[in-house]
Amino acid sequence: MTEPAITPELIAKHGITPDEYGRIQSILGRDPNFTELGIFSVMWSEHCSYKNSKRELRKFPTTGPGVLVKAGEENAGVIDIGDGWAVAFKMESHNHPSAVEPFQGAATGVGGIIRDIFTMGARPVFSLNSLRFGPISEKAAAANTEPATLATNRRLFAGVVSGIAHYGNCIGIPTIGGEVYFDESYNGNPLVNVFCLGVLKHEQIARGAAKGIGNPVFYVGAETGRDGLAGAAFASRDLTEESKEDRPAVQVGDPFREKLLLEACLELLATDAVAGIQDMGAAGLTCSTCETASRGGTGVEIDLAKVPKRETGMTPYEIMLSESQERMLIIVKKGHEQTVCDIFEKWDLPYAEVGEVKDDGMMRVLNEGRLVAEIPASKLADDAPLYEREAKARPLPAELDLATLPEADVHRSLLDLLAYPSIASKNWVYRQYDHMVRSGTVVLPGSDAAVFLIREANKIVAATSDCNALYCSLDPREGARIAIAEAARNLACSGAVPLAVTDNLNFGNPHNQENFWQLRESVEGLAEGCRAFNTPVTGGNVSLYNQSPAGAIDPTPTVGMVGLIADEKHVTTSHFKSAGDVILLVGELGDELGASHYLKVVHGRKEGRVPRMDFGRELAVQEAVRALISSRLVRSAHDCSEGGLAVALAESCQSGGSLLGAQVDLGQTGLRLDQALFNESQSRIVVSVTAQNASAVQALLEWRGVSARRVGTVGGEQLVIRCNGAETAWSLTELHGAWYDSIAKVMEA
Amino acid sequence: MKAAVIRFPGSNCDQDCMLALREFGVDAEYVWHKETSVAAYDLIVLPGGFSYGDYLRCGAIARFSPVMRSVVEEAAKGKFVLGICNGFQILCEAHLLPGALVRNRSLHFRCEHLFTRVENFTNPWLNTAVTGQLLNIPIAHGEGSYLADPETLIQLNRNRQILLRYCDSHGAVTHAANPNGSLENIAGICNARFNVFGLMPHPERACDPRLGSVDGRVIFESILTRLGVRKAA
Amino acid sequence: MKAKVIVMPKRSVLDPQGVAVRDAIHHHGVSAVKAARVGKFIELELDGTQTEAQLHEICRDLLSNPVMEDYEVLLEK
Amino acid sequence: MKAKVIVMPKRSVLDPQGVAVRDAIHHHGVSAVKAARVGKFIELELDGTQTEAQLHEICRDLLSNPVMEDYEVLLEK
Ligand SMILES: Nc1ncnc2c1ncn2[C@@H]1O[C@H](COP(=O)(O)OP(=O)(O)O)[C@@H](O)[C@H]1O
Ligand SMILES: [Mg+2]
Repeated sequence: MTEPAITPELIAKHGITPDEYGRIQSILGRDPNFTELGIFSVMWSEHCSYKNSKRELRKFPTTGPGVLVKAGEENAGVIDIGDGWAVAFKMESHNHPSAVEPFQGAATGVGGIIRDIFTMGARPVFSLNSLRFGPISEKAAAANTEPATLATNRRLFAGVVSGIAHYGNCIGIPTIGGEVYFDESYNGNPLVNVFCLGVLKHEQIARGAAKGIGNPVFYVGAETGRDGLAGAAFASRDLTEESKEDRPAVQVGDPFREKLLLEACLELLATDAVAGIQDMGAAGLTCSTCETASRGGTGVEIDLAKVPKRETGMTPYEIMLSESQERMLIIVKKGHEQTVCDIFEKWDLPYAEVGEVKDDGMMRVLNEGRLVAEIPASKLADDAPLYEREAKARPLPAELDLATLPEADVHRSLLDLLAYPSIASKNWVYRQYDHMVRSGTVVLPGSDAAVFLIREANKIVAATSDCNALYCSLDPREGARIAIAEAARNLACSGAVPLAVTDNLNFGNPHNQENFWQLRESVEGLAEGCRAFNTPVTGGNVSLYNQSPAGAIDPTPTVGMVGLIADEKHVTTSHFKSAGDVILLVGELGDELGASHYLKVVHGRKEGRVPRMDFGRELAVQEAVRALISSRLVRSAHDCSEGGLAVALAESCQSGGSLLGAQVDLGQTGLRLDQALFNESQSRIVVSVTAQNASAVQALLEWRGVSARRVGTVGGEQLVIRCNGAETAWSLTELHGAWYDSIAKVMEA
Repeated sequence: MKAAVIRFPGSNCDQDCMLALREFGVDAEYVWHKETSVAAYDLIVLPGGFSYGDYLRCGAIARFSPVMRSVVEEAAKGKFVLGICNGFQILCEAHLLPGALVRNRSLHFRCEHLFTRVENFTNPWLNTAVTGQLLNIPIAHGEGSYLADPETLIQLNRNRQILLRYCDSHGAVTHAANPNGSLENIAGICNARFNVFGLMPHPERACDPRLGSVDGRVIFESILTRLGVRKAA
Repeated sequence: MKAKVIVMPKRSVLDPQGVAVRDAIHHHGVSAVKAARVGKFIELELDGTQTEAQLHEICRDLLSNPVMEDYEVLLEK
Repeated sequence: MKAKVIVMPKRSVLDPQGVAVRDAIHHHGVSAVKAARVGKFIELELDGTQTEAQLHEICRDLLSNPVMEDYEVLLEK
């Protein structure tokens, strides 16, 4: 078979710039052949090389006493949780594949992140998912939105949720939490970020390095097909109408195969046979061979003829660039080959010895003995060009002028907010996920953070994912700072101490100067937050080029945060527990309406100054609530986020098994009523305590210098809020009717 | 007394079942589906999950696993066999239980805590419960809608082989309380000899108080009582 | 040589998928579709050494479940 | 009047279900089956007022996913 000649057009088609091509020539000391060109193009894509974002990522704090494996070192970071146990966790995006084929795109995203975790030697124990779509209902969309756009968004949403359910449920890893937001900016470009956490003993950490000259290299798992050809390159381009024609980019996930692969790999890792292990994710065989060689400071030689294939007549180019799912590369200690064969036979999985670790630092690819590619591995893996893109600041929005804002009816407004899909209960989503398998989910989805009992380690961890992209679109730095603070706050409300962070940076095309500025501001904001909360970043993912013809998405730096709960008695949920309990607002009453969901949902305005985040005050509030929880004084804790205090109260009335009303009196506030109820000032937590403990709790908070006020009591068939002498009441059925089935009503119509 | 938890490729509640059994002090072992005999065990548990990825039909392929021949033989001898969720589906496919489990009426997978009502306690599986007792046990399935022809249904009712029905929190067996479209809200049934029991809810997920309910215990307590390893309360 | 196997839900059995498909078609504005039923189509590639009895056995025992489904098998040379 | 629609995974797309079915058939002792692919069979009952274009539109937009599947439609009077 003759390969295409290397022409400037072919080079451009591979997304390689003339400068980059020059760099390739100097690395090789010659022109690359077609296969080599393909290899460089995927390894030097943004998705694999982070060439546009790496300089920014260096700003994250990545070290700390508990960090066992740092960000970027391996497939996922590893954090100590005590008693010789550790957790590995990471977040990964599958935005573009999900835009083209939502079910399989989301499913393979879940499969990919799970492989990242068990590659580390960890047993995956739970997942989260963070999703963004365009609006799904007429009511929640801009006035001129086409019905077809809404229908597409619903189809994407339904497809993504069932894809995640399909993969996660089948493989038996519970999906215990997440977030879903809807906004016009995601029309045509949904975000699908998936998170997985696994548990392991310190000594079980597996490495993705090709160590030991002469060690055999094994390919295990599913056969290679033409699917997902060059998906990494695909994820590093803007989405266009033609993307739908990018048929080969569709990969089909097989969670059943992955379950077998997971069990077989963990069984194998428990033996002494493995020198290194690496999953084949983006850029498949290419990425796994050159990265293991680069990490090991060695070379790897493989023969493509030995690779198990699903289709006939595949070229070396296709085999090297295929992104078929459910495959791994394993460097086996010489003499232990039989162990590998026995275990993979037992699990009925394909495997093959495809090559050997060499001492010359080359990634050498043969096909039936004939040389098809030869590239210095470390140069390919680590010497991609790095760019400092031009940034142009967008002016920060002015403070909202309340005089321009008509005061809406607060009764109606709260119901509208509760029914708004971003705020409404997500039960339609998480009911489709098996969130209880593995018998560890102590706090089910629906509270502030998910809480999971890791039985192997006898540890209780809490996890959450957060990002208010509306804030980020107006002020990316402050929005990112708030994302970290909110994640930490959600953990605090659950009784947990934050440990570490993983992030997923979703932005538009970095060649656009404003987009790049958003990325940089967000990274710096996240970094500030991580330092404030002492939570190093252990890894994450960058997804750029999130644009549709209408423009870039709102900047969305999603944060996944993991914390530890010291004692099972500290596990706390967000819903009220019994009538007669006293409700306290920890933190200020607040007054910032800028960038709020009230403005967006009720007034159709995405504007105003983003609430200020004062880390000192935030930490004081979180620590105070955690201290109260440790003293077992708190019956429920729920932070104020989208929709402010009124939404937080309404959620606490109904997120438990049964409905419980509340009588609230805010007194004379000096604020407008809508401002008092719906402002989104930060650092506020609604807690309920027994009547008996109320004064003691207030005294404790005062002693800690944290402002708090007694705002009411739990009980009754209504939520009643008195403020500035006016009284507004909502029946529980009314609140529940707005909030609970809002998404189901839209999706099942 | 020894119990076996069968592991099919794709089983994923095997560890949860093992955990529950061991909590009760049962001597339990995993048995790989390629094994050919379960004669050594007194209680055989087919756990939930997605055996063979649920490809084709839930349980359709697992039914032909080597171990199933022995399970069928032992069941015929009167050994106790418990099938949970995917295990229930496999038992139906293997004709150890009548009927079939089909796609939920909503077409969605559903995972949540639900109530079921004990319909009959004079059997090995619920002898420590009382008729009418409500059990809060979670479900998690996409294909749990029980289906059988009218004669089978009459038989099941006449012999009191229907052990559990979905109900609301007051015990009413209503349409609204039916999560999947099962005939007559059926959540669990026995064979005519009462030694084979299949149910869609996951009792193994309702044994630890930290998980919100311990109502699943009654099933394990009952069968262990019947097997004489646990004294009746 | 090929065998094509069609597995359909029995008439007496409610087919929620079929109902959903019909409703979606109506939503789409095509009212000519009065009913829809959804089953499986399985294509088997054969080397010719099978017997007809074997084929039926596979269809009856594995590819369909007689409690809820009927099958039809077509042999193509 | 009826339309029968066959929706099959494209040749190049992984069909894990087909692989599982083939393996199960082999376990069953029938080695004559070299490969299996599993798709959908949809039967539509029509009142005759539809156009051919409508039928194809339904097949393309609702019944199949053109990114991964091909369809075939047969009209029966
Ligand atoms: N995609 C999802 N998958 C699983 N659970 C979800 C998902 N989206 C939201 N949830 C759950 O719903 C609850 C409310 O979510 P959210 O409104 O984002 O909470 P918060 O504002 O406290 O961060 C949380 O328990 C969350 O885990
Ligand atoms: Mg919260």
